[in-house]
Amino acid sequence: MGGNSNVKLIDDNGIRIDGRRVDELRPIKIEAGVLKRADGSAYVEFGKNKVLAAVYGPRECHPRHMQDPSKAIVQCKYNIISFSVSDRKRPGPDRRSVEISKIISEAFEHVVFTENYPRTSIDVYIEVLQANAGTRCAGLTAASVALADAGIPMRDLVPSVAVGKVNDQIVLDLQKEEDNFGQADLPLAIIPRTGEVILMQMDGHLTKAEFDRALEMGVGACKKIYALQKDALARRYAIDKAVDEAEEPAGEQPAEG
Amino acid sequence: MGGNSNVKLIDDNGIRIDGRRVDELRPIKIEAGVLKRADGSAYVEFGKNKVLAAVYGPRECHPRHMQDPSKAIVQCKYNIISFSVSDRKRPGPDRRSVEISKIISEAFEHVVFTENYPRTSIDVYIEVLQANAGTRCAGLTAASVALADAGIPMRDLVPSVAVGKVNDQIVLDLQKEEDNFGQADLPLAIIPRTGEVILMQMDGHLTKAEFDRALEMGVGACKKIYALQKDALARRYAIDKAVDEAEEPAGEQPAEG
Amino acid sequence: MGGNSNVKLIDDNGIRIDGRRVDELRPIKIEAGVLKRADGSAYVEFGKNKVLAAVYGPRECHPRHMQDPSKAIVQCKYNIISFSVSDRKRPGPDRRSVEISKIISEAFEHVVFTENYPRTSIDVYIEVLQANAGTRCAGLTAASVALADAGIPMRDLVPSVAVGKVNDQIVLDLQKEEDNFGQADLPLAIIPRTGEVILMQMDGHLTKAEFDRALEMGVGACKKIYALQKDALARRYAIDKAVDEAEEPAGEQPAEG
Amino acid sequence: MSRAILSEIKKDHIHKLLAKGKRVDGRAWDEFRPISIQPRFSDTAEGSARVKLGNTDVLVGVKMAIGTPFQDTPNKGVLSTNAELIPLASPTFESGPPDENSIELARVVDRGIRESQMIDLEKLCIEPKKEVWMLFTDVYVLDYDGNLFDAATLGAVAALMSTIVPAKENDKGEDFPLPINHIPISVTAVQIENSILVDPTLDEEKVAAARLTVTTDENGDLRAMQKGFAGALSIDQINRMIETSQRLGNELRNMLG
Amino acid sequence: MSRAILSEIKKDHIHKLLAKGKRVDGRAWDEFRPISIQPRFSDTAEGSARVKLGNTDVLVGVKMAIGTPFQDTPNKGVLSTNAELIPLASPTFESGPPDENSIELARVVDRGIRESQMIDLEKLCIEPKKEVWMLFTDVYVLDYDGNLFDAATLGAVAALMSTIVPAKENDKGEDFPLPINHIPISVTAVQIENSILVDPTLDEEKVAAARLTVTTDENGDLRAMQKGFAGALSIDQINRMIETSQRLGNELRNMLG
Amino acid sequence: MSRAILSEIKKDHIHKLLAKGKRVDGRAWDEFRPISIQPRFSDTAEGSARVKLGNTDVLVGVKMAIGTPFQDTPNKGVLSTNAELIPLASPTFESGPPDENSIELARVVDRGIRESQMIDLEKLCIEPKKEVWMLFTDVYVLDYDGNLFDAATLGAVAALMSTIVPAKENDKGEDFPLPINHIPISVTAVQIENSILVDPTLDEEKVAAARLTVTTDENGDLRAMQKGFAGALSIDQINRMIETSQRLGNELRNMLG
Repeated sequence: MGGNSNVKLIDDNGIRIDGRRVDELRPIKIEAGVLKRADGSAYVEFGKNKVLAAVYGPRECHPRHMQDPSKAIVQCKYNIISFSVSDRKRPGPDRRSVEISKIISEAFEHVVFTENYPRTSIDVYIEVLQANAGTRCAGLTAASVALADAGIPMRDLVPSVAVGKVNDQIVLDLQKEEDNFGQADLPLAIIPRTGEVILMQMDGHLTKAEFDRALEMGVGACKKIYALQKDALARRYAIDKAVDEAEEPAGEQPAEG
Repeated sequence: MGGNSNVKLIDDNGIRIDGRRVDELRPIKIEAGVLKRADGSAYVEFGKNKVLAAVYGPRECHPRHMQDPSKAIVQCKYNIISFSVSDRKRPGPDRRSVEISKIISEAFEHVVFTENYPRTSIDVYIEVLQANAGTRCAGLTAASVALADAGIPMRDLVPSVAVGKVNDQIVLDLQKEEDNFGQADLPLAIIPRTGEVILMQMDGHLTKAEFDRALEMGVGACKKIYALQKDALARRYAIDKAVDEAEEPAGEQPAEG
Repeated sequence: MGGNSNVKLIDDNGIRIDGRRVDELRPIKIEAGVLKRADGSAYVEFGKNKVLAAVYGPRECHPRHMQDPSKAIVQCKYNIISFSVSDRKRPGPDRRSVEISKIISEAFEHVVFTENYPRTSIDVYIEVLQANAGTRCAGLTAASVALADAGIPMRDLVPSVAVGKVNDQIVLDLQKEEDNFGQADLPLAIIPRTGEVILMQMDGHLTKAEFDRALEMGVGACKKIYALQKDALARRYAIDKAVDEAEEPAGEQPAEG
Repeated sequence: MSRAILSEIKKDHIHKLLAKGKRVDGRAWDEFRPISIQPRFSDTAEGSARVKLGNTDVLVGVKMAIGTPFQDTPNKGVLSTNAELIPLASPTFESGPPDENSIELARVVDRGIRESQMIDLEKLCIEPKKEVWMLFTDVYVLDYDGNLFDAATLGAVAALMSTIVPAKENDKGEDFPLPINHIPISVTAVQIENSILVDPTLDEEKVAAARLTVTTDENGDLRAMQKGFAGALSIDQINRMIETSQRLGNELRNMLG
Repeated sequence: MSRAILSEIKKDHIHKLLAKGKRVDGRAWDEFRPISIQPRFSDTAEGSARVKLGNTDVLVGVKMAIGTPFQDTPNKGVLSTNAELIPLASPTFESGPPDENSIELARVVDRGIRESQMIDLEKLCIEPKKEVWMLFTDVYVLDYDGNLFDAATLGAVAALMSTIVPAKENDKGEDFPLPINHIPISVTAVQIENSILVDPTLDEEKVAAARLTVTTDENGDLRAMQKGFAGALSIDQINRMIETSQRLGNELRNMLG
Repeated sequence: MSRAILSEIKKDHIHKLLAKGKRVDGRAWDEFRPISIQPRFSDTAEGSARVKLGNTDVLVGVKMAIGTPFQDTPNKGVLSTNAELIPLASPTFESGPPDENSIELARVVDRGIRESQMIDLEKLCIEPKKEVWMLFTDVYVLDYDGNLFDAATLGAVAALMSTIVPAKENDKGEDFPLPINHIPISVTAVQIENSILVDPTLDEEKVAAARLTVTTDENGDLRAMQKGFAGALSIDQINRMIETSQRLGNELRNMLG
């Protein structure tokens, strides 16, 4: 977080530099089943973020000493490609990617019925093709759809979004400039059916009251993203001429609030 | 390739800077069985190139997951030592060495009767002690003799040479200055008994007609190198007081052409 | 070794810059059983050196291909932490640490009854928390106590000290300035019961006569350190209300010489 | 993946006690283990502290050097935080480059320090765009019994508070203490079934479903958070953990004087 | 080594069809799969293209930066090509640094671009000996169904053709398109028994004996070649492959406009 | 760990002969194997030598470059020594970065050269604090039959003695031979039961309990020592080994002319 910057990112009418209101998501696009080789896949755009996720497994766990005789392990690798950011990033994992991979892996360990597949590994790959703040949330959203596309039983889909603080206001789904000059960032992922939080990080400066407002805004937005996830899977199944199992059919614009 | 350089590398009489004609090989020296610890070995000089090759195996394949239950795998490691080139090269494989190791491994997979030794590895090490253009060809030529010296059954020995284009002429067996300022490079390795090509790369600029001429020149030169390979093995067996199995005894100067 | 430096490190009365005589050890503090998680541990100060040692094992040997079916292997890792030296050291092993780890491992292979624990590994970790010359000796001294604290049967404890040459005189237990500007360094470790040497390195410049004097001085000092090692273990067992097995009870100042 | 296995007996024991509202070591749910803070442990670091939370033992050192600032913060010093989970501290820690656990630890400690604006980085500018002070904070875990996040943050904060900028030896004027603006404190709690336990031991971490680390400043404002482990947290649980962190944070802050 | 195993049933199927002169997907032997070229996929790269050959899907980005030229080419820009076989694209791709397959791919693509003198590197010189433009071309494989060489070369060429040199934001005058001299196209064919198949699928690659990649320019001249796999090629087969590459190269070149 | 296993039969054979005061190859206990020294093996190095001790075969090259001196020795050239145990030389050598064995070898060779002040490093200063000559000595083991320390030291010394400083091509005046002050020679002996054997073969090393390398100068003074292997040495044995090194060192030194 850049801290208490003087850069004006919200105008007097409460409109952000990309035209959104403070509680408005960027345009979101979700597509399931976009790759042939992977067992499951999804493509997601959150504004200018472009993210691809693929799932392989359950398959033999490699290296062997990581096998768990009682359940599958979920191994997520989050990666950003070299030309997805302003200055070319040298290929390969950096410390940030390692941390994000770890917390996303933990989140999915909770939702996947890992006990169904002892000794195996479920491998989730997230590739950020173009980055514009909020990539871990877009990636998690995509990976969740890819897991469903792979037919892996889960407690629920996992929508994810970041809430932040900009010009002393709580705003939803920060884009790049807001992230650079903002005052706080709070990435979240929830289980919609229970409203529980399975991923949460925060950095910057929030009073407890601001946090409460941010959490509320984030949970609400996650429900909208959830509808788009289900819709993407519904379209995918429809294309496959399979039974449409989506509970609430929804268009590109979410059904709820 | 340096491209269309103006450096004059062939004089008006068709003589190159080291005194050779365009279709003439550098002086070649091949010696088999030069190391005690290795199962087979050979030392080769192509002009100022000095190359050592050693073979270990068939032996247990390590790492295990690379074992093939139906055949041996051939793992070649081509390496140039730190002081074999003008500027000290940091020890360890670079990208060029990795590529060369791969294509030489593939070439030997073809000629070795790998099906005789399931689950094993045949390890071929090529060390370039002094480099002067054409090291991969000298290395392959040496490794082939080392494989024979190790008693590993093969379809044939594999001679190798590079052909190039310099001052718009097709020339055989480029040395360093020709390689630096030349217009094309075409490393080749063939199976003499069938005339088939098992290694070929090319970079630079060749018309199809030039390529035809280069290929013809290279195949012819390979046959001369083949005779020297057999001669080296004959001398090695003679020293060992073993039956001389060389089909065509030949001196340092090749019998053919 | 800095070589024949003109820096005056011993005054005309034979007193060194830290007030010691040439044959005097720095104040030594040894404490056994300082860590909870490790199977055995010890903390040692040699003057300003602060060293921690921990032992894990005998435990399953990892990686497997290093298992010895006839005995345990002893794997020592000597490491200096980033802020233990003047300029921050990047974490991770450097070449010096790798060499020291190897020779300490070899020394302990001799004294541990490794044949009691086939196929296992006894892992010894030495962490230099603050360095002031002689860390390998302080580390070995600590590790030996940690092995005893772990209950691993040994032929003997192993005391260790370095002797050096400064201003053309043989001096015991070099501290940092003496090491930087000295003329020779001779780290030693012995088996007190037999007087045999199990670790010895030397660099610098010593005549044979100087070496003889240095070796004698080092062996004598090792016996003092040995008493402190036993004392530390005695105190540790006393605290544990266990039988005091120390043969010669000794205080912070050694009983001998 | 990130946590070792606990025996079933121990697990049962923890669960049975928790059902009665008790912890294995008799603490209240919101009680820290005995805390020891030993600043200035190291003579070779510009600042340091050894912190114990019960049996968890960490040593933190701060080294400073002069370097060039980042382009986007030309008038600010540079912070760098690293954590080493050395194998001396636990049988589950392995040698080698930082793994996901040590990277997460370092990044969470770093965010607490950075986002609270603990250090006045502008006062660490020597000449804008050219020379600034760089701070390297290295966390070494010496004995591992759970709750590394709080031990490491407390150690890092104490080490930074003890740091003297070595201006004199670098010809940059008089030495001065690091300019401190805020004192961030992290408090970590885990959720086990319906219980929340502050400052978990290793055994408690192993049975815990979810973990939340909350770093606050003197005003109780949130500066950094990190949710961990595979479990989910309800919003009520999150709120309770945050409030506990605000309350206990002040108590811990008082210990730092 | 470089190729995964194919089920016996699939192999038989391919062979039986080939005996009748047919391919599994119904193509003629010299027919490419449907080709899709999407230039300017990425906003964050100076140039980019996503290319599909049937189910094979690659994304190529070009980033530019200002750097110093190589000593022996003081007035030329610098080319660098890298390929990433990310595990998202195939169950046989592993995380980690480039292996021999990705290195070979990058080097073959690089040679095609470099040796065809596609880019006028002298126009990328800003100040001789001091400042030149550096071009980083990164190939990411997103979905792997064979013939990466042609997909990657086509993607790299399309990405470079779409590249705008970011002169303005670097204070080097007005932006300008990358100066293009030639358009290299690679065409790869495999040999299976007596058949030659252009643009092989992954299954076809798995049963193929030998592979040849031929990169030509607008004049049909040869610019780069790479023979691969363990099989041997007759001179007739090589000639047929070259002629096919010349013919199809022109068709593909037209698709690039 | 550092030494491979020897068959029981060979071991018995060695022991039985030793009981009669004999060695397998008929040498006296203090006799070296036939020594061959071939200086100037390489055209591409500034200095080089190939040295054989019986079947042990090492190639050493010296490359020079201009660089900046270390801060604490602003008027001295820089020495750097590296050793490569390439897999060509032995079935027990593996590809990859230097392991503990090659690091120990390099460091022992380096200490012999450095501590004997063999090279007049002040004459390698071009401009104090700014430019000095850097010497890179690379030891490659080509065939491994024991006693690498002596072969490598002899090779390094011979290579350095043959080195011509390439001043002219670097515009630093006329070329000149490396300024040599002293000629260090290392002599290694092993202890097997009560025997001491100089210049051990690989088989002798495998049965040996302890090893001592002693490097002396022309005056017989000690410059470096390294004790190795897990055995213990009595002070008498150490003295005998040192005296042998002094005596044989002079013989070997004469071979270098």
